[in-house]
Parts: sequence; C-alpha cells; structure tokens
Amino acid sequence: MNYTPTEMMTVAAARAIRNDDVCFVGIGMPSAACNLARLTHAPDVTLIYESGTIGTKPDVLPLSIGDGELCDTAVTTVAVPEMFRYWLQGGRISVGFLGAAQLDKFGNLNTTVVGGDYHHPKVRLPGGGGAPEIATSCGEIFIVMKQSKRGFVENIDFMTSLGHGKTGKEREALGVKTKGPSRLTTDLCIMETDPDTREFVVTSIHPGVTREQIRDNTGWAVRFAEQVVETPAPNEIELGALRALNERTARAHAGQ
Amino acid sequence: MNYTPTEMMTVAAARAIRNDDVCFVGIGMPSAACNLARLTHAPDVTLIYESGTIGTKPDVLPLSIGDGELCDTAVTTVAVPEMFRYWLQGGRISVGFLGAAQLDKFGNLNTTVVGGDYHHPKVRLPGGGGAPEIATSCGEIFIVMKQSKRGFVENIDFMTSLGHGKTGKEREALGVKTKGPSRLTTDLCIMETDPDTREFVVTSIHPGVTREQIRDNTGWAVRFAEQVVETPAPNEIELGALRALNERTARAHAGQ
Amino acid sequence: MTKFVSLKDAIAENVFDGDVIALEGFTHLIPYAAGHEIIRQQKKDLTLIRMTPDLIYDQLIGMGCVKKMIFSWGGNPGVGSLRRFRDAYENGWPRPLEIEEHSHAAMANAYEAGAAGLPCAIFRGYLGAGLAEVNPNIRSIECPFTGEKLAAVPSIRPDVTVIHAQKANRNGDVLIEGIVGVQKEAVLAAKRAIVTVEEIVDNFDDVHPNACVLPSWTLKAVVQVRGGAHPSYAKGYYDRDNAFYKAWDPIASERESFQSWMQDNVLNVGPDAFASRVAFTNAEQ
Amino acid sequence: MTKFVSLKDAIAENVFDGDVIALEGFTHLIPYAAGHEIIRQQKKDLTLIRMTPDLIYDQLIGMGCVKKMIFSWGGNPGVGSLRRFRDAYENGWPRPLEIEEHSHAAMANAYEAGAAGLPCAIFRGYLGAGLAEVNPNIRSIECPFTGEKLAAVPSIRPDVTVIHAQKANRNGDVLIEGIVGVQKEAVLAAKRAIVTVEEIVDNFDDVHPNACVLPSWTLKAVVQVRGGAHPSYAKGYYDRDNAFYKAWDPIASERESFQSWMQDNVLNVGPDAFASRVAFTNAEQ
Repeated sequence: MNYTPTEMMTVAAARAIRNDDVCFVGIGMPSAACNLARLTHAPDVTLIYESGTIGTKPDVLPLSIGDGELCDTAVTTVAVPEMFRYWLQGGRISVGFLGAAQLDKFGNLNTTVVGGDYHHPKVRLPGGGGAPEIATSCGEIFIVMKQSKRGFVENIDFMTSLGHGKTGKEREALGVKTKGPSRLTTDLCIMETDPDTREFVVTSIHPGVTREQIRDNTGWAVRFAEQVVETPAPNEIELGALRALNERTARAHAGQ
Repeated sequence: MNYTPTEMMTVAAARAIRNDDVCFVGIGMPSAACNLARLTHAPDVTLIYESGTIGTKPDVLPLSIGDGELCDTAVTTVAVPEMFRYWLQGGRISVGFLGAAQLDKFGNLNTTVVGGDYHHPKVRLPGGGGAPEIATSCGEIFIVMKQSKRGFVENIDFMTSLGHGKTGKEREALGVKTKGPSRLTTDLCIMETDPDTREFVVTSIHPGVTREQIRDNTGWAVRFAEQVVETPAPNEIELGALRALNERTARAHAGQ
Repeated sequence: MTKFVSLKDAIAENVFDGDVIALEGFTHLIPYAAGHEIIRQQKKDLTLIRMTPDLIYDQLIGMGCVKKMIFSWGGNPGVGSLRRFRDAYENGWPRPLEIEEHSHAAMANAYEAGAAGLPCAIFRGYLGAGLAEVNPNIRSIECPFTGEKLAAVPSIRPDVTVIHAQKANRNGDVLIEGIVGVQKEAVLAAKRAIVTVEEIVDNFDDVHPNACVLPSWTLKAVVQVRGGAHPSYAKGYYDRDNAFYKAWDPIASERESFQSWMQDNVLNVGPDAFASRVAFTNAEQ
Repeated sequence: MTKFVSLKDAIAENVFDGDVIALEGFTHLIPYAAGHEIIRQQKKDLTLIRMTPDLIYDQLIGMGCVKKMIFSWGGNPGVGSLRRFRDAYENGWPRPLEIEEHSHAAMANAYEAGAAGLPCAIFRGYLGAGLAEVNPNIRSIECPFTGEKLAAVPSIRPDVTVIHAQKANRNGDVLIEGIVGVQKEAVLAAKRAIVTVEEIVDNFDDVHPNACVLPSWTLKAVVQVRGGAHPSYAKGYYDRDNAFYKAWDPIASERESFQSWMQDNVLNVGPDAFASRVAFTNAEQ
C-alpha cells in the first residue's frame, strides 16, 4: 500500500501509545496519533485535552483544543484550573505530547521566539501554553515533529520547555522526577533517548529513507544506534483507520 | 401575643439581617434567624451553608449542615474546598454567624476544650470547624447565644476563633481587615461592639428582662450603653412566620 | 483499572494495619458500610482523617482500630459529642488516641493540595487562632509579592480513601452529585481509593457534562452496597436518618451498650443489612 | 445585584480607560460581541489578560485599545500567529505593546488564587523554563514542611471580567456548561463582571445541582446577545466557525485589510449583527 511520510509519522507515533496510558494530547499530529491508537491497538487509552475534557473519544479530530466534540464524548469535563492542578500536576498523566518550532538533541523545545532575544525577537511565536509544566509533570514526553534543519537545531533560541536541559543532566539537578522526552517521531525516523547521555539517537528509519536524508534534515550531528531497524510500514488496518478518521474529519469540518 | 425567650432571641437576631446580605449560616439558632429574615423582611438575602450550598431557600430548617433540603433549594452547590477558597476566603460573605461554648466580652470564642489545657482537657468539645476562618473572613460576625455565667466568661479556656482578641486590638495588630463580632443577640438582650474598646455593650433589653438578670447571667462586668432601648417584642408577622417554620420543620423531621 | 469486587475483598486488598485512611463525606454520602467492614476485619493502628468525623469514626475508635485522628470538627451533628471519641481521648479507652486538629478551611485546602500533588496548602487562615499555637503542622509562608503572611499546612495524602457515591457505570466511572464535599479531592489525593455505590447503570449518557465524575482509572475498587451510607443519606435514593443520629447518643454513652450494639449490628451482619435500614425514595428502587 | 442592561450600557458603566480586563473563554464561549463593543467605545490603555488570546484580542490590539497583554498562548488556534498582536509587539503599530507572559498552569493557578482572594498562587512549575528568567513576576517559595521550591505568581485580580455564557435565568443567575475554562474563576477574581448570554430562561430547575452557576449577586451586568460568541461557539446553540478562524489570517495580515474589515463588521454594526453570523443548531432557536 502507498502512504505519505505524514501517514508514516502518524502511524509510528500511534504505535508507541499503550492501552493503559493516560495521554495529555495536543492539537494536530499528537491528536491524530492518539486517536489512531485508540481506534486500533489501544481502545482503552485515556485521552485528556487541556481544555478540561477527560476520557474523550472524538469521532472526528478536533480543529481546536476545545472543540465541542471533545466535551460531547468525554467521561467528564472539568475547569481548566482543576485540569492543571489535579490532573497534570497531580501526576496522573503517563504520556504528554509536545511539538515545537525548534528542538535540540536533548529534547528542549522552543515555541516562544525565534531570532533576537526574548525582549526583542525577530519572530514572536504564540508561546508555551501548557508546555512548561507538561514537560515536567507527565510520566514521559513523546515528541512528534516533521524533520527539518530549521526546526532540529543545535541550540534553540529560547527554552520554552525543559527536555533534558543544555547538558542532558538538568532534570536531576532540578529535582524533576519524571522521565522527560523519551521518544521523537518524525516523518523520516524514530529517535529514542540515550539512557546515559540523554541525547536523541536514531533507532528506527522509515522505509525508503536514507541516513543521508536524516543528516541533511537535522541541525546537530545525528547519532544512530548500533542496531537501527526499519520502521514497519503502516499496515492495512492502521492506514484504513487513519484515512477513515481523516475523511470523517474533513467531511465534518467542511459541513460547518 | 405571648412568646418564649428563644423566640425573642431568634426574632431579634433575624432583624439585624439585611436584604442584600450574604450570610454564612451555621446550624441551629443562626439557621433559624437567617431563614426567618428571609421569610419576612429580607426575601432576597443569600444564605450559604458550609456544605457548599449557595443561595439556598429551605422550606424547613435543616438538622445538619448538609441536609438534602439545602442542596435541593440552592442556586448551586459547590465542593467544600471551593466553598472555603472562593466564597469564604474570597471575601464574598457579608455576615458570618457563630456560637460557642464560651464567649468573652471581646467576642473571642471557644468551642474546643473546657478545663485543663489543650492537650489534657477536662472536656473535649467538637472543635472549631469553620469558625477560625469565618471569624476573620466575613465582613462582620453576628453571635447568637443563650446567656449564662457558664458560657459568658471573663476568660475563655481556648481561643478557637478570634473576636477582638485579648485586649480588643488584636485584629488590627494581625492585619485583619474585617470588622469581627459586631452584634451579640441573647435570650435577654442585644449587645453591640463599642467602636473604641471593642467590648460588648448592652444596647437593647428584651421586654420584661431586668439589668440584674443580665448581670447575673454574665461572667464579666456588664456594660450598658448610655441609651439602652427596649427590644420591640416580636410582632405578629414575625412570630407567625417563625412558628410556621418551626411547625413545618417538626412535621418534616417527624416524617423521616 | 477499576475492579468490581465484594466489599470484603475491597477492604482486604486495600486497607492495611497502620494505614492513613480517609472515609470522607460531608453529612451526605458517608461510607458507613465500608467503615463497618473495616471494623469486621479488625484493622489496627489506623490514622483516620476527616473534616467532620461522625458516628462511623466514633465506632472505629470505640472498636480499637484507631491510633490517631486528624480532623476539624468531631461531633454528632445537631446532637452533641462523640462519646467513644471522648472516652478514647480523655480516658484512653479502649486505647489511647492521638489527635491532630485543624480548621475546616485548613483541611479543605490540604485535601485540595493533596489532589494537586503539592506538598502543602497555603491560605489566609488561623489568624489569632489558638490551634496555630498547639499544632506544629500549622506553619506559614510569606507571599513573595506582597509580604503577607499566609498559613501553610501539609497536604493530605491518605494511603486509602473510601467514599460512598450514587452511581457507577459499567466501565467503573463513578458519579457523585448534590453535596459533594471533599470526596473528589480525597480520592485524587489518595494512593488507593474504594467507592461504594447505590447503583450500577449502563452509562452516564444522561449526566451533565460538568458533573462530578471520577473516571474508573482513578479508583481501585467499586462495590455496590445499597443503603451503604445509612444513617447518612444518598441524594436521590434515601433521606438522612436523623432519628438514628439522636439514638446513637445513649447507645454510645456507655461502653457496654456500645459494644453490644456493635456486636449485633456490625460484627454479626454483613453489608447486605444496609438496604433494609433505609427507605428508598425512588419508586424504582 | 445583577442588572439586565444593554451591551452598550454594560460596557460604558463597567469598562474604563486604563482598566485591567479579562475577556475569558477557552476556545468555547469567547465574548466577541462584548469585545466589539469595547472597540466601538474606543476604550484606551487597557491591560488585557487571557490564557489564550485569540482573534478578539488581535482586534482590540489592532484598533489601538491595548497597552499591555498578559497571556500564556497567543495564537490563532490551528491556523498560526495573531498578525495584529505581532505587528504591535514587533513594530509598535498602532502603538507599542507590553507583554507579560506565563505558562497555562501559572495563569490557571493565578486566576484560581484571584477567585480565592489570595495575593499569590503556588504550584510545581517553570522547572528549567526560560520564562522564569525573563518574567520578574515568576518567583518562588519554599514549602515549610518539605523544603521543596515551588513556583509563585501573583494572583490575577482584573478590574473587569467579561464572559459569554449559555443562559441566565430571570433572577440574573448565569449557567455555563461544557468546556468551562477559567470563566468562573475570572468572574470571581474580578472587581466587576459582565456576562453576555444566548438566552434568558425562567428558571434553572432542570439544571444539575453541581453545574457551573454564577449567582446574580456576583455579576454587575447580564446582557442577552444571541450568537455573541461567534466565531467561537456556544455548546447547545451553535458550532465553532472554523472557516472564519482560517479567513482571519489574510484579513489581519495587512493593516489596510484589517482596518477595512473592522470598519464594516465592527464599527458600522451593533451586537444584533451576531445572531445572523451563526447557524443555530437548536430547532427552537
């Protein structure tokens, strides 16, 4: 079956989600991956959106973090202060998903400013939103992001949310007990966090992608694991479920 | 019309409640007085019970602070942490009602221990419950209590909740911005707080009660205001409403 | 994930000697049936937490299960004292009882902070109050913006929280409605949570989107016990048995009458006895 | 007590130049109609607070009403940047804009603390985060029991909070349901609160006892504005106009197209225009 790099990325991200996970889901790619997991191998996964919707099972993907569909299909919907206090800070989330404008090899993320300094940026981005606390309160962090030299940089311009810090050791130094970024899924490969150095290491390459392509789209010196496997291509069930989800979503949003 | 001292006390306490007050209501006498006010001159008064019921309009008096009737007739019912954070500490309550086992002339109250010391009391009472924060968070405090030498003492055994402190000046010293006890209604008289010394001063004596009786039932040297009036006897409307309320209550509770 | 189990198993698998345990309920929905099962299983050295310990704590204390009680108002609402609590605290019978005493505001904030995963709660409280001088767990912090001194208490993090609720659905999610007290906070603050419910329904499709619902994955055990809150009440199911609260005072006033009552009404019976103690208000019950 | 007034009077009597103002709504129930009235009344030097400033803040900023914005995520959800916000912040047009930036957790806690009457909020946050280094309003306290360092931010206490809700009853009590965001906290934290609603009903007898209801005495003004959240949505009334959110990007990208749109759609019309912008999902509407 043919599939696009985005479909490969979504399927690869979805596969990492376990049936008993409680996921703090962001809009876009994480939302697609989490719902695909729910519609395939992880039917009991709990999806939580920061708008307050807990245990939601949307039939179509939401366009915003607070679409009505999320509330209509949730086990319950709580106020936003409760969401951040009882559910996120309370340590009830096993996996948080994050993306960013810039990412470094330690999984530190920037969604705040690009160029210049914080007070005089070249480009002012929307900001961190929930990211600073998602990064430290969830059991572990999965990052999903299209790979490019512009986004995968040696040094991020602003530390919106902590990955493993500038040296890979900052979490311990700050007394942060959660794992932090453990997995990065891109349109080219899967990287996992080296347990010692805390750098991302390529462990799985998507079918048809070369090491050269990965190097060309990464702003740091990419490390490959000793054993690199080929990511299994999306199977029929996965692709079928993803495409049906996307079709339902497109139909629903066109109807609005 | 004939009436009992308890009826006089309830009616006198009710009269002090204004139509635009938001009252934090305790069980027993305060609850009777507040609901009598609501059923007579203050139809729009907002009654809040610490069980979380806001704007409740019970048809019969509750026996406990969390009777179903309170929730059934409330504008809304909130969780107890919210009650203490947003509604009491948030400064939204104009009048709090308190009673106690012991009271001194500065309106300091004891509902914790009598005799001995805190760790080895002669009698262990139920404790303060909401009183410590009701005493300082409400706009002002009305106390309703049957008068007796045992209860109206020179020195309370334990400072469960702050009135005007041991010298009358403690609220300012602690930076407490609310008025504190401003009115004490008993079965014999009404006392109000002297704006200078912060001691209770008798300002109104119930019909047929003598100054001697008041002195005999007070453990401190009672002060009388220069102008002491006679409390108007309960009128027909007040007595009628109170008795009907008590009858409905007795009937409802007997039926359980 | 939630397990639908028997009350006996729920208590045996989740409550251990020496545990810190909260059986919460603010007048409404007090988990009496679960408390009785703890007594039948003779759990020992418990530290009991509750804002408003009432008869069920009086019973646990009188039966010797309790080492310490953390509370803010310990009485028989509208009636008077807790006789067994006083006998334990004042006379050491059947064993000495330690106490840690707070205000309602402190306890409510401490549960909230526990649910929020924080080590402490801050609030504007205990100003001029005597408890602040006798309880070393009442401290303070200074606001880093205004310099105001605010009270601080440790968060409450029970080993086990036990509550009673109206309904569970087949998935094990639990609905609490009406006077919800601090039950949600007490459950989320605890390491393990047990819920007894009046009814198990297929789904919560007819429930308000912002109702107080505890998802099944926040609970260890869900048990149906009809009438399980008696003499407290369950809104929509049965009313508070005020007569029983009044009757308790003479029962508890003497050690012998207390023990005899416990033998007949707790030790010799099981959770099924509760359904017959209440008058269900709902025709369908 | 609540007054049922016109939107014009509600804004004129409660929003003043230089005010600190929160128009809250978390994707759902954003008070667009009220924001447009503020623009029509040419309020100046406002400090705007919101967790997720979206198009309505872009519009207020682009029309020169705003001196400062306090926020945690400032974008067009699912689309991209706020063009007018960026033009003001990066280029000073139509006037320079100050910002104070926090995380969602910080803002949510700060609203909560504001509603609770506290001077500050504490939480476990900003660990290793860059904002803590550039925002002097991010400080810390030490837990007096564990020694843990916790983040502290000032509570949010707006002069005015404006929200949109589903319903008011005749008494002026307001019901919010679905995604309730921080609206209750924002109202209770404010000195004055204005609510626009879709509908005024006789009573709330059919409402869940624990629904999010703001009693009338917590509000200064209640105004019926049908469709008043468009292009945001009101659960039970109409859906989110995602097409409009996408269409806004080219409109806002140039100063001229922005001004022309504002002239036609805000300055030249009144709140009644909103009802025709939405497709009510409820047959009875």
